[in-house]
Amino acid sequence: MIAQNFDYLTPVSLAEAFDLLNDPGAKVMAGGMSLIPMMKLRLAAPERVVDLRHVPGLNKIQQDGAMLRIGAMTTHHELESTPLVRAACPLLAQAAAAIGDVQVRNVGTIGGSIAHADPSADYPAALQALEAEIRIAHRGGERTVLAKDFFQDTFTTALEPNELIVEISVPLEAKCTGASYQKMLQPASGFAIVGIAARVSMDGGKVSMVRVGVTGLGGSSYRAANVEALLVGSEGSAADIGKAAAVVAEGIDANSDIHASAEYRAHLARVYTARALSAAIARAEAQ
Amino acid sequence: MKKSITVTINGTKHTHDVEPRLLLIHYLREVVGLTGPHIGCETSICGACTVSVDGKAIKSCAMFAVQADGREILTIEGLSADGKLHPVQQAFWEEHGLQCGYCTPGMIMASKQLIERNPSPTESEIRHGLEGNLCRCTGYQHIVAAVKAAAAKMGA
Amino acid sequence: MATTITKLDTLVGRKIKRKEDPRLITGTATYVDDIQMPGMYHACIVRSPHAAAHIRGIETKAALELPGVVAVYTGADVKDVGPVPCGASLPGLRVPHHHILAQDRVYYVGHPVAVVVARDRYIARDAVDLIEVDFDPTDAVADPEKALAEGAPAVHPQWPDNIAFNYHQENGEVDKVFAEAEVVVKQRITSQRLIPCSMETRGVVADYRSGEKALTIYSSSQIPHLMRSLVAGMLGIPENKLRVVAPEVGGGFGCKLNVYAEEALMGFIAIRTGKPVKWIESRREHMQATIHGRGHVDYYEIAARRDGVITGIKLKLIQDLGSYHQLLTPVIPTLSVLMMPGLYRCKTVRADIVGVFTNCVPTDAYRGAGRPEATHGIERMVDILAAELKMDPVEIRLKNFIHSDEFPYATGTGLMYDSGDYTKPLKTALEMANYNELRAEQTKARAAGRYMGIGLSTYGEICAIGPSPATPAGGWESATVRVEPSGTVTVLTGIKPQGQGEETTFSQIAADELGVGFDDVVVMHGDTSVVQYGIGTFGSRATAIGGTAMYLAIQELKTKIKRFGAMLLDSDDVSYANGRCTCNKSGKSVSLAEIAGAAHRAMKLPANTEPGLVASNFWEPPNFTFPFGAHIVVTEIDKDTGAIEIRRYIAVDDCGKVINPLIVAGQVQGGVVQGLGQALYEHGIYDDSGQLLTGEFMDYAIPKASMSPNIEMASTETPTPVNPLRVKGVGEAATIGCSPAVVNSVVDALSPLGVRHLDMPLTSEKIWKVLQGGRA
Amino acid sequence: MKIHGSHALPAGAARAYNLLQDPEVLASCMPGCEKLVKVADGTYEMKMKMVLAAVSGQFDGKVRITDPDPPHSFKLVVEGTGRIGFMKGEGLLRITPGGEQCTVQYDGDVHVGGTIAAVGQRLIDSTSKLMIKRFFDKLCERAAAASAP
Repeated sequence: MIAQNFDYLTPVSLAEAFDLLNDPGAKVMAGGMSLIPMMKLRLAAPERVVDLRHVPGLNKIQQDGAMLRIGAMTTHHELESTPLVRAACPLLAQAAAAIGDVQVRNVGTIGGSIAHADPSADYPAALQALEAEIRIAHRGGERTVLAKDFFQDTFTTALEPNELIVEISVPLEAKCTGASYQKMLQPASGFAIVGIAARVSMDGGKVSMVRVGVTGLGGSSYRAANVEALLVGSEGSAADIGKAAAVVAEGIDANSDIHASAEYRAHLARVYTARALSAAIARAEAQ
Repeated sequence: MKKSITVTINGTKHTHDVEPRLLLIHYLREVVGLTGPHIGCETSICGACTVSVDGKAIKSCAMFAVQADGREILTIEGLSADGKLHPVQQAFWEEHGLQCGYCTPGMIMASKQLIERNPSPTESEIRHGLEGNLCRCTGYQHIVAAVKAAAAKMGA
Repeated sequence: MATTITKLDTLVGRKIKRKEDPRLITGTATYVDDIQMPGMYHACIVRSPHAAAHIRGIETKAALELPGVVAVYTGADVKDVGPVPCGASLPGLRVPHHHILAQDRVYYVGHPVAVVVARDRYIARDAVDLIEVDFDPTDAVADPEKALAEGAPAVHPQWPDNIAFNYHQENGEVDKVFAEAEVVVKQRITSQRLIPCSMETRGVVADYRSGEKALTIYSSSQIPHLMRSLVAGMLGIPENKLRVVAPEVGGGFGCKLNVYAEEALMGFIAIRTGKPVKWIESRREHMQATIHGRGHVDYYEIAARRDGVITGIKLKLIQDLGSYHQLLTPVIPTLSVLMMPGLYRCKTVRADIVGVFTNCVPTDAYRGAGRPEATHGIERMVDILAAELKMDPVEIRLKNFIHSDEFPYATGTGLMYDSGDYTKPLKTALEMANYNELRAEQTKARAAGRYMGIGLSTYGEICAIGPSPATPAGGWESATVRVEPSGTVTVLTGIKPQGQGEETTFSQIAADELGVGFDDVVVMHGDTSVVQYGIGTFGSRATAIGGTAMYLAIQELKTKIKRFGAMLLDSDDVSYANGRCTCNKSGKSVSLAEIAGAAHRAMKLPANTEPGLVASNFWEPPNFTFPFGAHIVVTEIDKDTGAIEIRRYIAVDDCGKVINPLIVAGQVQGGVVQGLGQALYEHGIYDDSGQLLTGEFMDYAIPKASMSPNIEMASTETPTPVNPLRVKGVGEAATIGCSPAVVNSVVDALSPLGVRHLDMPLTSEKIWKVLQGGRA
Repeated sequence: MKIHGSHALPAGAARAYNLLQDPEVLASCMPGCEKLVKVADGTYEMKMKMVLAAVSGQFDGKVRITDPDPPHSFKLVVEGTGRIGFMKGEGLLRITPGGEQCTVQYDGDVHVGGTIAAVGQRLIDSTSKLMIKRFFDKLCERAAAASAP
């Protein structure tokens, strides 16, 4: 319940934040929704906490051509409720709405969540399916990493200790595209046992584009390219979906814990992939 | 080591020097003396500690007091003005939406946020909207009824 | 001329808003952690991370050197404090000496090893990390059946068989009945370990006044008076120098019907340091170190005739006790045995309990305490028998119910059921459910390949615990009722509510009886220096026994009121109603306030009458009460995932006379959802090495609003003859009725697959495995 | 918790076996290992610091190698105790030769206790796998580097 002592630092610019992050004992805090409980359980004991709350410009949501640019400090609640996000990238809004509970969504941020890279978090599935670009800044420069390269393993991302996520960019959904995030949640914590994000474009009765992102199944989120390859070009019938969804867990070393065995998780991944694809196709066709 | 913070709580400004690790819930309960919000867990699941910060319901056991510097906080104690109960409080009373009362301050604060964002919630929306608040006594049915009744009253 | 105020309505039986609520909804109630005292210290407990280990040494120096740390105490410091009490006395019971801090060994994860006392709770927590305990882990056993196996690690080395007690009870010619039975069904049924999870964890504040040698303990407790007696004994201080206060209690469900190490430990610290000290249990400590519930492995056998009449019941009950006996640990399974025939006429019964030590936290009373396990067992077995005989579960129950004209009914387990009409709630529930239509719908659903289930339980329970000879600590309850000089009424009750609302129900009864306003009554409880000795709140006893004590005290008081009234009215023929004493001849009357004033001013007294208006009653109930009811649950299973949907939940309860329907509804709804937690989600899981894997709300799932059904409710009222209020009790009823109804429903849904039984919790994965053709 | 799996190593069986017995190699491959000191034949004392996202913890532990059957198999026992809990892993490692390469198969049990067991249930499996993967990735690097001319 009680964290170890630490210094609390509130940089007011990115430059200042980078200065503070040079210290190996420093830990960045965005919303703190993952960090603070771990500090209270003393699983985490940073000497310095660098709170990004006062760094300006990190919580904007703006449309930029065909992309939606989302500041890293944007809260889950802002993402689930902002009309622009709901209209232009409903998948992200759905994934945001699936996280934790209202109080957590009011404080937790997308940048903090993805930097933490919990293997059961909701965003990664959506960001994989959206082929999101993650803009990462460091002193004197920045780089952009694709979601598939960003999420590397359990709690492991492409982020270096002295880097900060500043922005996540996702495409505006094109016409005739539908998306769905479907999740079996663990009843105690609300984390995903598996979560599947699907985006499908329909063109002339055929699946012209499909993206599937998976969370909760393995050590890291991933894009199920094998599912996509089987479905694209098909009519997106129930049989097509079933055939494609059947391969979602192939080659994945599924997690196992007291809440779900590896076998059950892999099965749920197939079921929820089919469900997410069906819902996404129905939405695409409704347009 | 200590930081000076200034927080407006239930309309009154408070300034204190606090350790950065002091949780907002402990600050409210032990420094300011507002024991309405409770502590029921350490993993921000139960929601007994829910208060409003800058108009948003948050779990005050998952925020350090230093993070509240410069912000406005509303606790259960600040909800009723001039001895008049807030409609959500009134509805919890009338619908028997509480038994032991331990989760109640947090439940009421979360319900208030729910109604503010969705003035006429369905039963399912209420049940999902309160997933950040555990109650072990009521089975939630009377809580759902209370939120519905309060929403009707606040919308009237 | 005085205005005559006539009280038109009675309050009993009406939905009255609770008088507890204004303080609770405004955040102004005082729970233990809300208590602040000048100079108060905070304690933090060092607990064992091992299920079994020797303690080779404890290094406390670094902790003591931390600024702000006042003291560190270990087992050696407290070895003279008396053991944590076990209130049970079964023949041959093995009782390990339960020190308040571990001595040379630890026996479960969470076992207290040392305590840090510091200026504030943050420093105390820091100091815990500075204490080095040198543990030498040994083999542990966490499963009661494994503990009984040859060569299992001994939890207590002096008892290598891990058996704490054996208990046998038998009635009728069991062997003969089973030998001659037309049909016998057998099943192993478990009731898994549950963690009570009151939203307020436990907490203790102790305050010692050395000048008076007087100790006050504030504890979140259901039994302040029993705690006073027991903790005074542990600490070796006179009972009248210990005051126990249970302030607002944030839920108990049985886990606060106990005396724990921490109460004595805080008392010890307060005496040693001369300062007030506070300890508040963290949620993780609650999971690890507060009692768990259930923990049964039951082997049932039922003998029956082909027409469905049950002729014999056999039960072998393996009770996972954990490593120690808490207050009632060994008693709980004996309650299961008492209740094993359920609502059925069968008197030929045999039960064998083996109480088993494991390297886990002790089990003890948790909502229902022994009766949910028994009801789950018999209600499952009746369904299994019905399936074997291809009978409808309703039909087989109706065939075996004790008839309404057979009460009082002596059971084969030694109980005397007070009153009942078991078909009434069942028929009500069937009508509400539209049972025949549901079965027709189910037939269609099955044809379409869907898994829809209809399950019911008809349950009974032992409430109003209980007559003193049948309880470990006295089963009576007390009340003092005072009419203050101004005419307001104060009730001091020996019970200790934790959310059940007795300030309201008792006020309803008192206001009706004395003809005063609801708001004119104040009900006080939970402070041993204010309230006469009492027993406490548990076993659905508060209103039936505590309410009766109050009712009887009021009757005595009314006699005295009338004596003063007669004197004031100068009449020998008066009656008392609606808060006034009236001369039956002249029609003149005086108010209660006038009488109270006169009784206290005492200018003149009636013959042989003392001043004042106070009466006390200690009521010894002649019997338990036996509420009953019927629950029907409609489920549907998601074929793809195994997830269970509760489509409908119907609960019809009969708890005797209803004082406040709003409160009864709340008890039923809360009880159902707690039962549902056991049926579907909750399980306190220990791994083979005795690590508790469900150590936080992150992993132990108590139902959330979105996981809880809307409950369709009705009541039938079959009054009890046991007490003058005719109330039976309702606190545990719905929890007891729920889990078998849910499991029966799910088993019914899966019966086309040949499923006969499933153990709780019915997780999605377990159901999915069944659907895959594997066994769960 | 049961663990099992296999990893390919760019080394012949005999060399792989020796690499796996070399305390210096083990120290450099075990994630977070800060110190590994031989205290007896086949027994080493270890200090390690686990850092995983925000989680960090110091562990004092022991590594034991028993039942050696070179170059085929041996048993590896790793124990660690720290503020945030303790762990004990026990496994049989079997080396199957395949020319220039070999395959290391492991089969064992991991027991976790203390805070990490009580609050980290859903993460123990994926974290253990990550740690094992990191170990073998490093070992592969070492094997490749050592075999380079």
